[in-house]
Amino acid sequence: MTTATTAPPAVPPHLRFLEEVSDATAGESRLEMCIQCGSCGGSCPPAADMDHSPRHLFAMIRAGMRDEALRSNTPWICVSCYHCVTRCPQEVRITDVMYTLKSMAIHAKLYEDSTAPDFSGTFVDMVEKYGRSFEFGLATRHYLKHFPLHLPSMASMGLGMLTKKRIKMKPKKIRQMKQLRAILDRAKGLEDHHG
Amino acid sequence: MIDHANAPGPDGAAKERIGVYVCHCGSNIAGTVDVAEVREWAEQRLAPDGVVVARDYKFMCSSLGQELIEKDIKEQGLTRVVVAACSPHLHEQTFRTACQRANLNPYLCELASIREQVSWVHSDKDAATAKSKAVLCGAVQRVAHNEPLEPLRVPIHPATLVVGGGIAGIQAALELADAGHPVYLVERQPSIGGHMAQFDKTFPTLDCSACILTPRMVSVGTHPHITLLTWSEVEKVDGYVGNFTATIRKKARFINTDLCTGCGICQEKCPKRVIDKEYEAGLGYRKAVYTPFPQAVPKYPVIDEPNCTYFIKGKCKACEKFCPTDAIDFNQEDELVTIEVGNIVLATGYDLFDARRVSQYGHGRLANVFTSLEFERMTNASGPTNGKIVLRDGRTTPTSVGIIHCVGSRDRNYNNYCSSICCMQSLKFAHLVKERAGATVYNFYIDMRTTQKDYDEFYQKVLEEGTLFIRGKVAEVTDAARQPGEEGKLIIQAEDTLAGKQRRIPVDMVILSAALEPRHDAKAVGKTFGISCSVNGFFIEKHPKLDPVATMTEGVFIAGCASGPKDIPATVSQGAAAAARVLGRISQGEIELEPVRATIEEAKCSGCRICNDLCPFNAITFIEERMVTEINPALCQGCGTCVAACPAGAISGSGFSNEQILSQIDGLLMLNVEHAAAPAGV
Amino acid sequence: MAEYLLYPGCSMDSSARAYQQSLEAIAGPLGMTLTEVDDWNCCGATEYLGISTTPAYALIARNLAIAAAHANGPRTLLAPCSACYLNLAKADHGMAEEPRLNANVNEALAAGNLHYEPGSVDIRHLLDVMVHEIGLDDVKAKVTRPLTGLRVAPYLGCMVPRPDYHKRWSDPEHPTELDRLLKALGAEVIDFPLKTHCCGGHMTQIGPDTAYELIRRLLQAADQFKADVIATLCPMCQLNLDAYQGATNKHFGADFEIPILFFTQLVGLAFGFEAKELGFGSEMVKANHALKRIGVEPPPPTEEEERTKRRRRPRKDSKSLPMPRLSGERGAIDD
Amino acid sequence: MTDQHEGFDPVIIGFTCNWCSYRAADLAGMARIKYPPNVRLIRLMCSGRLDPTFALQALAGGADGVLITGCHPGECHYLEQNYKAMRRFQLLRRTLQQMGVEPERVRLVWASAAEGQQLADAIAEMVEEVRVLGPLSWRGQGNGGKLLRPEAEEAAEVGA
Repeated sequence: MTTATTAPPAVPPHLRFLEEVSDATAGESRLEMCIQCGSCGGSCPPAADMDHSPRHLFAMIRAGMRDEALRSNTPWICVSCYHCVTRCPQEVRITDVMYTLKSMAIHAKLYEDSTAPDFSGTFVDMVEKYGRSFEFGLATRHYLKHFPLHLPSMASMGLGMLTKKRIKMKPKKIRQMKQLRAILDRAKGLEDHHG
Repeated sequence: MIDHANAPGPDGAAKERIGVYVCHCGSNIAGTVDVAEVREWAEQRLAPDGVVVARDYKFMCSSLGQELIEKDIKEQGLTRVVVAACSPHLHEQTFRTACQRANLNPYLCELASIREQVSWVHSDKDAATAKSKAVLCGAVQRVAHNEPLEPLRVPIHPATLVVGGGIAGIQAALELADAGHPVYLVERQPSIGGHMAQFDKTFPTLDCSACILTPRMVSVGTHPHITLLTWSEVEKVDGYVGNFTATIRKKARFINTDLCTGCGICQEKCPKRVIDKEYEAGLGYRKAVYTPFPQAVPKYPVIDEPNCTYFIKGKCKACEKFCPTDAIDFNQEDELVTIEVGNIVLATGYDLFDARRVSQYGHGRLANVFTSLEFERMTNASGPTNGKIVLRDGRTTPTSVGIIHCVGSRDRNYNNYCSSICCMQSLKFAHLVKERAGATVYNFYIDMRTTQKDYDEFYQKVLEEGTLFIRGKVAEVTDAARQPGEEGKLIIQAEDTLAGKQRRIPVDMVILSAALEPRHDAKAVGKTFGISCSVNGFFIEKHPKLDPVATMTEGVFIAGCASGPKDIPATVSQGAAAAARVLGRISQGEIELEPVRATIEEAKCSGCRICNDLCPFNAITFIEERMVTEINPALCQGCGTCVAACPAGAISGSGFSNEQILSQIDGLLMLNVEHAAAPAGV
Repeated sequence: MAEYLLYPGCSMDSSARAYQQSLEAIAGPLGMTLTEVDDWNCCGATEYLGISTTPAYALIARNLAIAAAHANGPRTLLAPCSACYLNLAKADHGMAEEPRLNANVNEALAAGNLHYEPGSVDIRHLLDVMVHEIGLDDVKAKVTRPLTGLRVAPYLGCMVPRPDYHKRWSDPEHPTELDRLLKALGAEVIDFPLKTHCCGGHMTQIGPDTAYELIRRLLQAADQFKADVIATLCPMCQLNLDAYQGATNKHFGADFEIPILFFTQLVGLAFGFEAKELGFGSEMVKANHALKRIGVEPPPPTEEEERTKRRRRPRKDSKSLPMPRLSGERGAIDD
Repeated sequence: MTDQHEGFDPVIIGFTCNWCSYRAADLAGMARIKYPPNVRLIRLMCSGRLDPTFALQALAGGADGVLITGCHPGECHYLEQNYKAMRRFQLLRRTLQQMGVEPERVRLVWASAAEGQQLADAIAEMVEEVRVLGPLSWRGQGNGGKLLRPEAEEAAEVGA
């Protein structure tokens, strides 16, 4: 075996970001298949509040604009409604790509508004502590921190929810908390870290 | 060691003198396979197997490459030739012809495919080179057992069957008939004309579709060489190129065409109104007895049995009462007609994509969403609205219209391919809306594809007229108003990808440029004619570039949208091209067929009859008196199933004999056997 | 009696108590026996997946593993909550499709002595089971108090019909299952154009202004089509549309007052249960008016209603052009 | 198990029909679809031509697996001959099992002329499976390709 094998064509470093995002996405992202038709941006219910439409964000990823892409609020505004996924003519797994971008942004510490990451973080903390989510504790903690001004208007709603017994004051814990933690700990160890 | 078929005899020389030619195919092969090494290896290692010459050359298929072979045959006395190059489906004929020129029987030449099966599908150079050696060795072992064969010659019947009476079929039929040959034109609908008869204007010249089509339809109807079979379908095709027998079902029309004058009184008197899903694309009505449109060819109507009141309730017969020539015949039955033809042209066209499948566009749910064919009928002066552009209420003129491109095309949820006509068709719609309704027009497109003659000029014209173009695939069409000004409108929501904003555009009417799809029964039709469909469901051409109207099945040609979406100019060209191919055959008078046939050695036949039931072409018969089986070479198609089944080895297949295949297997494995036998560490 | 494993999800015993209560009430008449998955944990909603992949999938897969291990248990895992349903289905599908994910998740599960073979449980949403398995004939047979005169907007939200891994719904955009179920109960079902649009999801928590807009769209469309109530099948949708309706009104200066009910509550009413047995009273936007409509003769339509009715369904005249027909049955588009 | 066969590169002989699967292989080439180089193809006119002896000869001659391909059922160029191939394939597998050879070494795949990708995928999958099975033990027993001739002859008897 002396014949020199041809080396794979070198990818310009700034283009590796696309591969990085694709690779970190569960399953096949098909991000490279995007034809920039905009059916995602057209479908997206909260598009008006996004820094970039999903289509625009994908163009940035392709252009290797790593920092700008990870600073975008777009993935955090995504409501996981899957409208774009079912309509995408190229079957790009847009929702999953958004999940990937969120976790990459958390690792890269580039996303500046902490509201959404905090919410996810608080939610996950709670699940890791109790095994169940606990809406009341979550919402209060979150609103106190990020939307204190909204609290008064929320108070009457909260009270109503409380009197209608739709809010539990105490979290419910699962029995096998130890087992769940062991599973999650090992899963975290298996996670490939990016950024 | 394996048993070398062509091993040297006692005199030290192999029985056959084999020449080996390894093609570089530019860098197509040489980029991945070390051709010099393969050549050298063949020269040395395969010398005991009879290889006396081995060469490599940049393009073996070039005339210089072929001359190389011819020269060696003559000067070196080659008795067998192996060319390691591309697929035999591409150049087998080329090299066989070269051999023939040098007076070597063409069937003594073998191709080893080291391009399609090696260099194009593998990237590791060592592995590709090793595999090339194996493939070459297989061919060398095999060729030693090839026998000289003579091609079979069969006569070509001068008549042609054309299936489908759209513009492709009409064109093909007229070309053939004008050349003086008999044509049978079979059409499933009551009239010929196809989709083109439904249109009002044709892009980019905007000439009237009916004005250019109907004269051709009339020519077909009156041509002395054309037998027109409408309201008919081909049920069965037997035989092979030059000698097909087709069975055609002429569906009962319930009209005696010998008596009918086409006066139209029956249609007038028929009390049953039916939504016309075919010709009017669901936008208009017809009667239960009808001709699809006034200029129909032939002029005779048909009675639509499932919708006819007489057939449903047992009474009515209004048509019969009023027919002045007593041409109505409720007792008519389907008729089977058998015809003999030499060639077949399939011009079966396309179906329009069912736009209801893209439910977010609301067709079928939102009244003022129309498909392209509905809109074509609307703009047609003889259509349900007399050419007026109106909303579904039949009276209101829209003030704003959205036209959506790529509905069901370029979309993996439906069809991957580009339907090729939608951009131009949508531009035509934009123009017509502007011209006739004066409405504001929005065209939503992904990419604008206006590639043919005068097409982009038409785009320029539509731009000039003030149509607003939005680059973005529409996300949804909804009647849920969100902002002021949206109430009572259809709102088209899309990302304007050039402005980088999600937009909601309220309009009165939406037109969906739906995809062109293969006929729903294309697969079954393909099976009837022995041809296959590609992944997207259209018929496969023999070669997409070099042989676009032929198929893998000799004598069966395709034209028009049956092989993929096409505009009218391309469709017409294909109809003419298919006719030209058939005319070539007819003028030759006969055709050479591959002599791949089964033959039986009577002395070896034990009369076990195992093979008797295996042949679907009835080429095998058992001779009771002699208790042996016989094979009719004219009927045999050469599949080889009986060869494989014969326990006595009495049947052999020319071109694919047991000896050839077994030697090829040994050849393919020769390198491995040597490796296995070699001491470890090598 | 058909047996089902139930994955209730965290909301069912708190914010979506009415869903739980009404489901328990109608399970018997529908012949469903429900067994709760033992010691189930939260599915992670839409949050965990955005933090890290493997732990998010492992969290979900623990439930799947436990469900699959239920001794002689039924194979169907029923999820009434949309987000739970999607997450369970997503994990099962992802593990089946992606060997690397499957290996990682199972390695994590092994730390808790669990294992899950993708495909070993059949994950179904409650509506799917009611319409496609129990069937509308059986539902119809149990109706003792038809919801005649009640105009209902069928609202499925996003996560049940999309992404439909197993092609269980008639359409990802305009599925007809909920419409048909509600019609079987005797309700008047509007063709709700936003039936699978988003309720705002977690945006009520992280970007309330964004959420209010999405909520407004839904309320506005229901109002435009004169719906008395919106029927939903997801705790999150119900919570957002119901609990945040006041805040949305305030934000836009609007005055929507549309009760948001779980479809099971409507099924319960049609089956003859009393309102309090079905969790009524816990909704923030009172359903009293809607309740009064049922059981009493519908009042004669007012002139105004007549007029709007005429406007909605214009009479066919000779000039109008035929409409292409839509097939009501799932999957099929035929003529 | 797998470790034991590390570095083992199986050889697979593939039989294709002239009309569908050989064209699928051509298509894979034209589309530059990559698959492992372990397979070597032989063109027959039809899968119905496949004499089980061919497969036995290949295995005895050093192949580790045999891939039989043809048109999809119902799409045979010769109408129905691939059904005969299917029948013979089943007999072949049974025969191999009786001879102590893993029947997984022989595989039947339908590929239309349009299915270049599917054929390439099937080849890749088979190569991996045969790699796991390891080298066919017959080969080591010496006697080259002669070993199985008598049985091969017998197998041919059940051909039809």
